[in-house]
Amino acid sequence: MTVEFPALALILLFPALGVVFNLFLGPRYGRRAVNLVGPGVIFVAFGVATWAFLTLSAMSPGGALAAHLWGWIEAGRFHTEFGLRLDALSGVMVMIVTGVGALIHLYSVGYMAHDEDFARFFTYMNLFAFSMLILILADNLLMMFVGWEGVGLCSYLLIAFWYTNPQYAYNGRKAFVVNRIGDAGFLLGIFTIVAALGAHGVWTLDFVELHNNAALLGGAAATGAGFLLFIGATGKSAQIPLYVWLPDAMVGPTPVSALIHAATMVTAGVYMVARLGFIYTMAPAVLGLVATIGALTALFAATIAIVQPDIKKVLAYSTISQLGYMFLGVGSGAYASGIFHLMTHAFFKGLLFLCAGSVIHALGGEQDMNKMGGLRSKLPITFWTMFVATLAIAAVPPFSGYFSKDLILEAAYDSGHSGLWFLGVLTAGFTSFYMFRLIFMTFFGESRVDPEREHHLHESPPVMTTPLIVLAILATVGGWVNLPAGLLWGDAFVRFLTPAVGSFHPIVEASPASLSAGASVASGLGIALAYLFYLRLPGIPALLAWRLKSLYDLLFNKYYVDELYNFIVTRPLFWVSNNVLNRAIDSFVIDGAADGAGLAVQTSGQIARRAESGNVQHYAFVYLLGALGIVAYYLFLVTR
Amino acid sequence: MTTELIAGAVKAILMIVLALNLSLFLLYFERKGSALIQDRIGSNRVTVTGLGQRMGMPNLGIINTTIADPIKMFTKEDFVPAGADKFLHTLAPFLALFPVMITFVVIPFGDTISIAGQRIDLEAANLNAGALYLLASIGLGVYGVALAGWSSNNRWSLLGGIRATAQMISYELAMGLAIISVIMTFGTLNLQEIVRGQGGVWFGFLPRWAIFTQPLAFILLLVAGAAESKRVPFDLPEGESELIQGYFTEYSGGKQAVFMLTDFAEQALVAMLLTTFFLGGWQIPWLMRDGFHLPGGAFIALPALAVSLMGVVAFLVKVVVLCMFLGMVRWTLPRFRYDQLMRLGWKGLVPLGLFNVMVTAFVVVATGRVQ
Amino acid sequence: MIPLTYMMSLSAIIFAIGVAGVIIRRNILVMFMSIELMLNAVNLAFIALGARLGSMDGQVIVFFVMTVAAAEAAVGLGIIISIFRNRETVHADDLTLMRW
Amino acid sequence: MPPFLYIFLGALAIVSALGVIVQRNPVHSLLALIATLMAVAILFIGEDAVVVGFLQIIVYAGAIMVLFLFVIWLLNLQVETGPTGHLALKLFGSLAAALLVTELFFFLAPPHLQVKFTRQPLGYGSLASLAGKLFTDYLVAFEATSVLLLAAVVGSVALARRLPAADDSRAAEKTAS
Repeated sequence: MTVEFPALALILLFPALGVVFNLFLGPRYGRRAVNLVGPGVIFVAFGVATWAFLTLSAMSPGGALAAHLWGWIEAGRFHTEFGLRLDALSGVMVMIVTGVGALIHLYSVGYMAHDEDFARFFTYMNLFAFSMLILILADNLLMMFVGWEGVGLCSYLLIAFWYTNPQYAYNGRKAFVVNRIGDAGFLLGIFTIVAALGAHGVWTLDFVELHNNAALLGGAAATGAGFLLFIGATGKSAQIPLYVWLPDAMVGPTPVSALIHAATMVTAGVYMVARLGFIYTMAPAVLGLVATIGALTALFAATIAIVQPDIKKVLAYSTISQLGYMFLGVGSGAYASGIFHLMTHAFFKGLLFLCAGSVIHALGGEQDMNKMGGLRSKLPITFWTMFVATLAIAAVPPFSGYFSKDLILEAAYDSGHSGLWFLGVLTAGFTSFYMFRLIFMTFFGESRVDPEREHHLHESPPVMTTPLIVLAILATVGGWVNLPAGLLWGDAFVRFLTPAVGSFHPIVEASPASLSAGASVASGLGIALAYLFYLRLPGIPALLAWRLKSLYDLLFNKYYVDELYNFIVTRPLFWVSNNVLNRAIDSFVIDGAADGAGLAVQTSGQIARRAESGNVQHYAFVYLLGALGIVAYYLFLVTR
Repeated sequence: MTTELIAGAVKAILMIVLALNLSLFLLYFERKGSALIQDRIGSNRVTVTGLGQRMGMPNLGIINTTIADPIKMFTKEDFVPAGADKFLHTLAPFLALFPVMITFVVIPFGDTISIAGQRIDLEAANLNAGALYLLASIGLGVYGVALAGWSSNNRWSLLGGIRATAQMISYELAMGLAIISVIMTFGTLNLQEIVRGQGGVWFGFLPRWAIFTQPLAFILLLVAGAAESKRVPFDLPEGESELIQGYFTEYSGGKQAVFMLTDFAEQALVAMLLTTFFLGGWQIPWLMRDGFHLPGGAFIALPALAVSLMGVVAFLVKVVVLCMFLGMVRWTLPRFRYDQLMRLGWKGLVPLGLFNVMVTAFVVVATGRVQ
Repeated sequence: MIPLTYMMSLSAIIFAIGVAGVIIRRNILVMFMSIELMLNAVNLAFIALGARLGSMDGQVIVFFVMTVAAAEAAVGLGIIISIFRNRETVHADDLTLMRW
Repeated sequence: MPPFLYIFLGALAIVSALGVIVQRNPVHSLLALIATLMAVAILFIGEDAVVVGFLQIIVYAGAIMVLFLFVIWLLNLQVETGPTGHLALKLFGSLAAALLVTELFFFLAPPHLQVKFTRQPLGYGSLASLAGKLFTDYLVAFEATSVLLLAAVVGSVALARRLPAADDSRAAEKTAS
């Protein structure tokens, strides 16, 4: 049942108004107006989204809200509308994006308080929110792609926000280029779907109609389309092999990392796979690939995170790792579980980034954990909220991460991927280890802070700590919406989502308790090891690094993936560009063609310009000859 | 057909003779009237062997102005200056006179009369688009003076010609607007019907003359007409103190006489236009086809032919009075400066005329007199 | 009524004379006058056809042509005056600034 | 319209039109043009276009041509002397115009020119019928024309305005103060 709900457009309208205001009037009206409007529009959008979500909740399961705004593309029999659709899946996403987004916008007011380019910052942030909401609310694949590209653009703009630093600008470009590779896959996937369905006379990209006609697609086309779309997802959601941009994206302002590179944009891939679950269900091979890639990425990124000294890099690899979990979940066919983890991850990872931002802010820009330590008493709110987030990500019950991660691991095992389940458990151990390593290195032990910076240490202003506290509460209780079956309200979240994404069909029956115990043991081991290494026996890490130097270097240098890509892709590309494209094709063929065309035009112009005597009467005479010709034509050829 | 042609020719000749005689009268009035106003004696020399004095009449100079002057002029040398465009120099006076003379044919000078069973309209040509014809022929009057000034190969002449042209073009606009107001009031272009429309009375005593409904248009036409006929205070094109004689400085003899005739004919024409459009033409207050219906209720019966002839006489009286009024204006007011003239025309009369047309249109629509 | 062919032929002749004037006269003012001749020839054709078709549309179009001609004359003569002011000539073959 | 009138007016129009293009003196050309306009205007009236005919005299002959006359005076145009310009152009131009009129004659002869004659409605050519058309079917065009005229007024004033030289105006200001 779909109900027309035009107010959905308001969710998009307010961020768009924010963009217009901040872009054109922001610099004129100054910081106070921008600080009011920038976050304000997102809060209003959150209000509208809440209204829409409550309306949706009141409907029977499987209901949806829709706003058909206007027709967009009409090409032959193919047509696409500019329409919005809010079902359970996009409802949850909209709530996350506007809710967490609003908190992070609020936090940004404090974080960017000393930056001159505040208007530009909020322009980009609002534009991001607008694009992300288009991506989520789109009722067809093409519009989703618009949002998909929009968030990519905003990501680029915000990574390279401090563009005067060449390295930052380079990193922004890298993110953009890597994303473009994924986007090409996405676009090819759309083409595949259009072509495959068009062959059966169905010309649509509308999600509902796609769902209804999915059976026409056939296994091969579904596999192809699913695979190509998943390439897009690996780009946007930083999975192997296109994850390399995300760690570098950390050069952007920390609220950006929290909003775009942790909570929302990078989860777009997961959302897309869940949204097109009906296609992936028809292509088990691709689904298996998704799960495998997810599990591998999770473990891979977690191992790198262990040795990183930069607090934001650790969180970046952690994000990659957690995204891997989500893909493991949706790849196992448990879309709702993946989305559940997406939600809890948005809470605790957004919080972690904001806390890290608070620490960095307090330390005046310092990001190296080797120069932190003992900050617990100086930054009490930051410490406690970050501790809560760490407990959540380390899957300590009853914090939110426990429920969602458990659900994913259970789904992985139940869908027959016991190997992947093991990888997941292993990752859980690594996760607790590196997160507690981060906590211990930052907040416990001796202070290694520069004496100079020690003086300026201060807790962040309320405008920054308020979002921290709210998110800490969410990170704690956010998981309770989906308790193990049979406990209180049970798996309410999964039941809510099931009509939108389909239910999970386990292949292997396993006892949830034993699986959960396995993961918990791994987490506990991780925490214990971290405690041992970084509080009890601080010498051990250095000793290990020395004894296992090659392994340490491998991890420290992120498995040399950047170098590998550089060697395999970038350098040959440069060589071909320079030697073949530049010297041979551009200089010779294209320049030759352009010069030749120019020369031809010039020469013929030299000849033809003799006709331009400048005397009007000559022109009039020629005109008269033309008129004579026309009259003669009619006289002799037409009327005859 | 034949009788119509004959009647038309007779009427046309009648009208032209009337115009020429009026011109002669005006010439006389110009001389003696101005002398009266300026406390002079005026022309008084020529007598035919003292005829008048012998008959005991004071010498009014009427022979001077009506006979001796024309004879003198037409017998003088017709001089064409060196370097002048001879063809145009000769053509110009007639180009000036012609449009004025042909305009007279649409002026109705009397009601329809019946002679020998034939109904004859006392108007040389009863055109349905009479008012348009009027405007067209008046518009053509520019060329005579313009070409006279240009073809004389004389700076004063050229200046006079330019002044005359600009002045006539400017005031033609105000004139047209005034006439359009009247046309809108009566809803016809036919001058005879406009005059008929002014028959009858309002409130039992006030004649339905257009001067009472369109007073502003009357003033506009009076001023614009005076300017159009290049009369004082609008005589800049021939201002003696500045331009010798303006555009006809280089004219002599018969051609100059033609220009002077044109001047007086124009004056007569303006008077006729004012009479026709605003003063009821040949209408006499309270006189109907069967006789006088006086306001008090008294009735004096008259034969139809007498009524018609009285109409003709009334028309003539009105015209003559207006002519004399214009002549008096000539000898009482000083001359405008050129910029004042232009300002009056473009910033005074034209906006007023437009305003008048607008108000008239509004009233006409409001009273529901639109088909 | 005069046969239509005669009226149209008269119109064609006047039009052709106008065309010839534009081409052979070097004085732009006279060229302008020739253009007016052409406009009038076309007007005559409109009037003649309208009278035979019993349609007022021809006359209405002539009305518009005259209005546009008035506007054209005002602007065109303004242009000629400013050309003369700058170049001291009104001869089309002297005004060849747009030459190659 | 009686045939003799058509012949007379047609001959007058053609002769004076030729006069426009052969007279060496621009003022004579202009007079010839006025004569053509008058002849054509009377042809209009003969073709039952009374109002338009008179308008042609009032507007064209009475106003626009005066404008031409003014410009001729303003530019102080003299009689053109001697054969000038491109003689070849003149020759071929005349030939082409003659060819054009020949072609048009073929077109306007009966086999090509076929018109379905219709009776003229009552009041054809009167001011009322013209105004009726103008203010109903052609209202938009009518309003647009008024805007065009306004634009032409502004445009011609702007064109003909003599811009005071910067130095002169400054000097004038000085003397004024």
